[in-house]
Amino acid sequence: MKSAAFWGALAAIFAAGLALTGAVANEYYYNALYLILQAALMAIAWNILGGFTGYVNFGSAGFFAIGAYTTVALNKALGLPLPLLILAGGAVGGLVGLGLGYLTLRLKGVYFAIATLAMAIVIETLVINWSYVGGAKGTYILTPEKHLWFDSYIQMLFVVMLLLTLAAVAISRMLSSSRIGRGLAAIRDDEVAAECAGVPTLRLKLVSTTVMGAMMGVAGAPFPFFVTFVDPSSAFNLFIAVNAIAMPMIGGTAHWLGPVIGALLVGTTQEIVKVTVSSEMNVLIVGVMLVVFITLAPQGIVGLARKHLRRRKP
Amino acid sequence: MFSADLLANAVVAGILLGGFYAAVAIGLAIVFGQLDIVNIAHPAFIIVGAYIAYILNSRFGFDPVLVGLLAAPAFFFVGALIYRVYFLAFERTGQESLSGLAFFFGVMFIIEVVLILIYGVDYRLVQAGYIGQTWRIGFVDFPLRMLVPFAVSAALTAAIYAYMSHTFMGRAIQAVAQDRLALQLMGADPVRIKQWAFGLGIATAAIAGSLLIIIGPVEPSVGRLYIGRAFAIVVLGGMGSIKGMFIAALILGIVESMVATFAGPSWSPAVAFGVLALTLALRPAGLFGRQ
Amino acid sequence: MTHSRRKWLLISVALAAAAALAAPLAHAQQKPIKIGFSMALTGGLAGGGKGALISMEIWRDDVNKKGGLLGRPVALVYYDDATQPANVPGIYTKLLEVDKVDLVVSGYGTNLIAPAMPIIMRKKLVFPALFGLGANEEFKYDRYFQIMPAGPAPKLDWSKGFFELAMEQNPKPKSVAIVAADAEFALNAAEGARANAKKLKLDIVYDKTYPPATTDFTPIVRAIQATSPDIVYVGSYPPDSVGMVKAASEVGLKTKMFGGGMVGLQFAAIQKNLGPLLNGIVNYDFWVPEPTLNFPGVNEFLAKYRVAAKDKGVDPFGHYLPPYSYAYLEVLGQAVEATKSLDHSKLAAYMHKTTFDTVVGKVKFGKNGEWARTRTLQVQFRDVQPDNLEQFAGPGKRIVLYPKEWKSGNIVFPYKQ
Amino acid sequence: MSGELLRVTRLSKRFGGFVALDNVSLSVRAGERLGLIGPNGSGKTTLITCISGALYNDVGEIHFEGRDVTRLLPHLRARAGIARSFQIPKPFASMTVLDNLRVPLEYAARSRAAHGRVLDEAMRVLELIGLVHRAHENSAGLTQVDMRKLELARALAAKPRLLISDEVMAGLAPNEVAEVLAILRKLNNSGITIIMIEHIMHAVMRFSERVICLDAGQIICEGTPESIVQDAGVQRAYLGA
Repeated sequence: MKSAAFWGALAAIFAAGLALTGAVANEYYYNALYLILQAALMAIAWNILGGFTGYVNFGSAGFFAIGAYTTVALNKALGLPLPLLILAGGAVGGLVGLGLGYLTLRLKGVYFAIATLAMAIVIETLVINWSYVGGAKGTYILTPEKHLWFDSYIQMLFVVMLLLTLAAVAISRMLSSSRIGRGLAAIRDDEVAAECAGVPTLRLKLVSTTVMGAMMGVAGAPFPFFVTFVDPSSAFNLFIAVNAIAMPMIGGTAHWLGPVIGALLVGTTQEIVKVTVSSEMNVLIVGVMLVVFITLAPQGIVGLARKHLRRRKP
Repeated sequence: MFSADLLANAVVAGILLGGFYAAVAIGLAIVFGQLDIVNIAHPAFIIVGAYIAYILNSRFGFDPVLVGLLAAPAFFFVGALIYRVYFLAFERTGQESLSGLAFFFGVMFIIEVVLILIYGVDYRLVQAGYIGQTWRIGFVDFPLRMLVPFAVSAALTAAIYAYMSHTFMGRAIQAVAQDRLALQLMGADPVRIKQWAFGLGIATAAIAGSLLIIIGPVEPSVGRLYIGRAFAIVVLGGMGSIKGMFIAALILGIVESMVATFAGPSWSPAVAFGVLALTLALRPAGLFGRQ
Repeated sequence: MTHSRRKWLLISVALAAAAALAAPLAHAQQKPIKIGFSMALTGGLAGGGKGALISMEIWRDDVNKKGGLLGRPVALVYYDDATQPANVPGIYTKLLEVDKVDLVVSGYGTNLIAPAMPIIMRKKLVFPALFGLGANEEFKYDRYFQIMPAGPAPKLDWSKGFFELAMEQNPKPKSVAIVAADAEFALNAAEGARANAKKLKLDIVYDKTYPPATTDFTPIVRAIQATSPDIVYVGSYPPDSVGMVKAASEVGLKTKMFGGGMVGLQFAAIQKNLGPLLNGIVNYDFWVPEPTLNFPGVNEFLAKYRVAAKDKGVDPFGHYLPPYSYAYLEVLGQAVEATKSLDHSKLAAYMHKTTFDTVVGKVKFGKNGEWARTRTLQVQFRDVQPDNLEQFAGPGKRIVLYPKEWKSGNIVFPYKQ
Repeated sequence: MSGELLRVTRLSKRFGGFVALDNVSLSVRAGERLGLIGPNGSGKTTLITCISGALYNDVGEIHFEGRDVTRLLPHLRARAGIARSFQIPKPFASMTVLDNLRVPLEYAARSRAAHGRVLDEAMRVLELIGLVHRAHENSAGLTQVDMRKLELARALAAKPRLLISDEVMAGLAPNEVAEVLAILRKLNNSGITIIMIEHIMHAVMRFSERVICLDAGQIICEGTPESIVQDAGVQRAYLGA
């Protein structure tokens, strides 16, 4: 995609989102869209480490929860406004991502994946034992009365999330098509060969974990205002981690567009299944889609599309 | 608060618990430790084993351990079948690391949800004569509810250990992991061996499941609680070493039991995983041996 | 954008289908009164949630047989919240904005009630709630009505009976151990127990929490035993309740009173499995088939429930939660009939001042929406036989000790294994 | 340009109980063509892996252009001018052949490459190696022979001063061997020092000015190709006589 077209498309989508808030008052749609966008943001973040760099993170829910609980803590302590809370969530998530990078990037492949799982459990245990943010009991967050010029708070949250997701898309695209992106891909393909080609692997991996952590923290930061009640079991929900892995896998991990497509497809399906069939089916569908896609189309939808395009070309 | 009898009991309880953990982890020690297949769905298979024990126990009054042993061959074939799919889709094309992980993640969720759709989320239990009895030696308690799983697990571990070191297939499985050349010299087909080993790993899940439901109530998603522990044990135990795995399981059990007794149980998962994270960070090479 | 339009179309088709499924009894000509709610039909609380839904459907059918409310049929519109708090806000906005329900009630459990509150409060709706422990403490919403008879100070009242009973015994207990799961309800129960113990000047010799992922409880019970407490108060969820009871028997816990806030001991399947291990345990409950709690209508309801619950994988007898899930709709229905309106302020005013007659007896709400007086029962398991489910259908196995006016027997003290 | 480029002093490396390298010392002149031979498992690959930095030696020092690089991270060694190819090809499998070369050009050779002309430079290297016609193909789909050529090309794209080629000629047809030898000789003429590990004896002997033979982690002899062939130790190591 040409640069101008890309930025134009982002602007158009944002404008459409704004227009939507003017045209439709029904709050339900913003709820559903918010959840889809949140999943997309998580998927994009996961893909920066998982897809571009080749390190599987099972602890996505931990980073998401870091964002959410940063909001809870700072909202309670200082009552900061939402934009600052999002920044703070991103900063804390990024720092933990950096720490994770240092702590575990000596570990390759599956050891890393298991360490992320362990990390999420440790963070969850800490939050459970931290009574200031409600501990295991959870805590309430009352949505503020003010919501700018929007009709409702959820509309504003939707627009905020849209903006954040578009920013993540832009960052992800910039990363993937740049020199850094090629360095990350080299690490994913063969780390030893990458080093010998002069790629500073540790530094790039730290960039990758930090950006991932920051994005996930950002994704989690507005969450308390969305649910109004946060407890560890919802913030550290394994389903968040599953979605963050499944969506890029289904969409295609190698391309920046993959997680976005995956998130839109799976997220929309989920929202529809949730209200029409049942939540169990919802999980089952994600599981089945994930298994079917990675067995039969390991490059995901983007990979299928590329193959199709290539075949049509003479 | 601190006393000799408390300490002795904490250690014994930890050993019994650790013995059970070994049953949970042994399948992974084979599949993950020796074949490098990250079967994150292993605990989900254990839950399936627990449900089979529950069904046959509540319907016909069969002993859960017996059910576990009877179900093991069926699990073996299912495991072999899953390995076929895994091989054709991932290993053959060299995509096992990322896609394979996600594959088993998906399998885990499918198993869980299918169980929920059939049996709901209620906790299921089994009944057996020994559940509820306790042997007391001096001031040390041996609840049979924990002792039976420990004994079965120890026997299972010993059997697998003997199998691995004394049979042709067992040695071939170890060769798959460590020494391709030796494998070629033995004239064995690595895919067939891996399929066999994977089946074996899944077969242990049937037994581990029956032990799980002896110890406590089971519902479809409790398997997740064991993912971290099981992998931690395999990694701590030195990847694929059956002996190391058993010792690591005992250590984890004792740590959890000691923390629960003397410090407060809410810290035991963090301590256990802290130990894992620290080990991984400080001396990965020393623990994983081969690379 | 055509893409999003198509998506919207899909959503609206889905919505229409959902509405059609949810309201099978709606008469074509008459516009039904729609009651909307989220319910835990999957996930951790599904066992209770499904039982609640069965009870609510029984109420709907009962009402519709009598001609509905205000001459209109009643329809239930509900969605599965999967026991995930994050799903709840979306469900209630959808109920109000898309399904345009007339009335709302809560889902089952504190964590699934609280996330609905801000939306409900913004729209100023009457909100009958099902089994939330102190869910209104932060919000202080004056149209919240909790059917669970925890009492005006829910966290304290939860264990008040347990401690009062203990203090009446001879010799008077001096020390208490409190142990609770690291999760919402259990921690609240433990908090209340702590306050009660302090008030009674009991020495708290053990006060710890354990993670929900605990496999073996014997080390915990042994650590408790090492402090030799006179009474042991436990706040736990079903799997840990089972583990705790078994461990107590295996370790040979020596204490005079054991139990308090153990969730799970109210359910028939677990009762059957634990059998005689339960004997002597004193635990909270809300309804048991003792003669003192034989309210008008409750047996008819339970008979219907037993039929409807068959092979649904829910509790076969329907004690504990189901009568209350029937009752919270009864309260709402009676208020609608009495005020002849769906005006929420009128309904709220009526519900505040009225004493309702329901299958769970007389219900009177206090200022904060909780029951004006607590009816958290303390029941003691007695004479339980091994491996027998039917024994729990009738009286004599769970003796009501507290509150006094519902008492059906005397405590056996001290507790012995 | 005839000073010392690389000096390895008393290098040792163990894996557990196995001694892979035992007190190895050697020196390479700038512009030299050095052949490294020895039976399987004699420590050749371990030695060059230590030189390129993916493994750290336990004992000993490595100097490159007079600078101590013993503890230098591998990517910094690549930037300093040490490049290697891998015995078992390790292409960046998700990339095209051309992008494979962009990685070293954009990282290892960054300070030396003219900015903005990365693609031109990559094409020039491909031309030299004879892979231009594959430039836009996916590297995972290459034949074994082309993959070996890609290994060499990627090492070249790092614009090294020292090029270590690890069995790039294995499996090549005789005319292709000659082709690769010609390329290496041309590179050497342009000033690049080359260490060649090879099993194809006649190729090593024809190419190298000097040959070092390793056995069981030790240098057993060193000299001109002619003298090496005569050496009893070498014959014993190779023929087991």
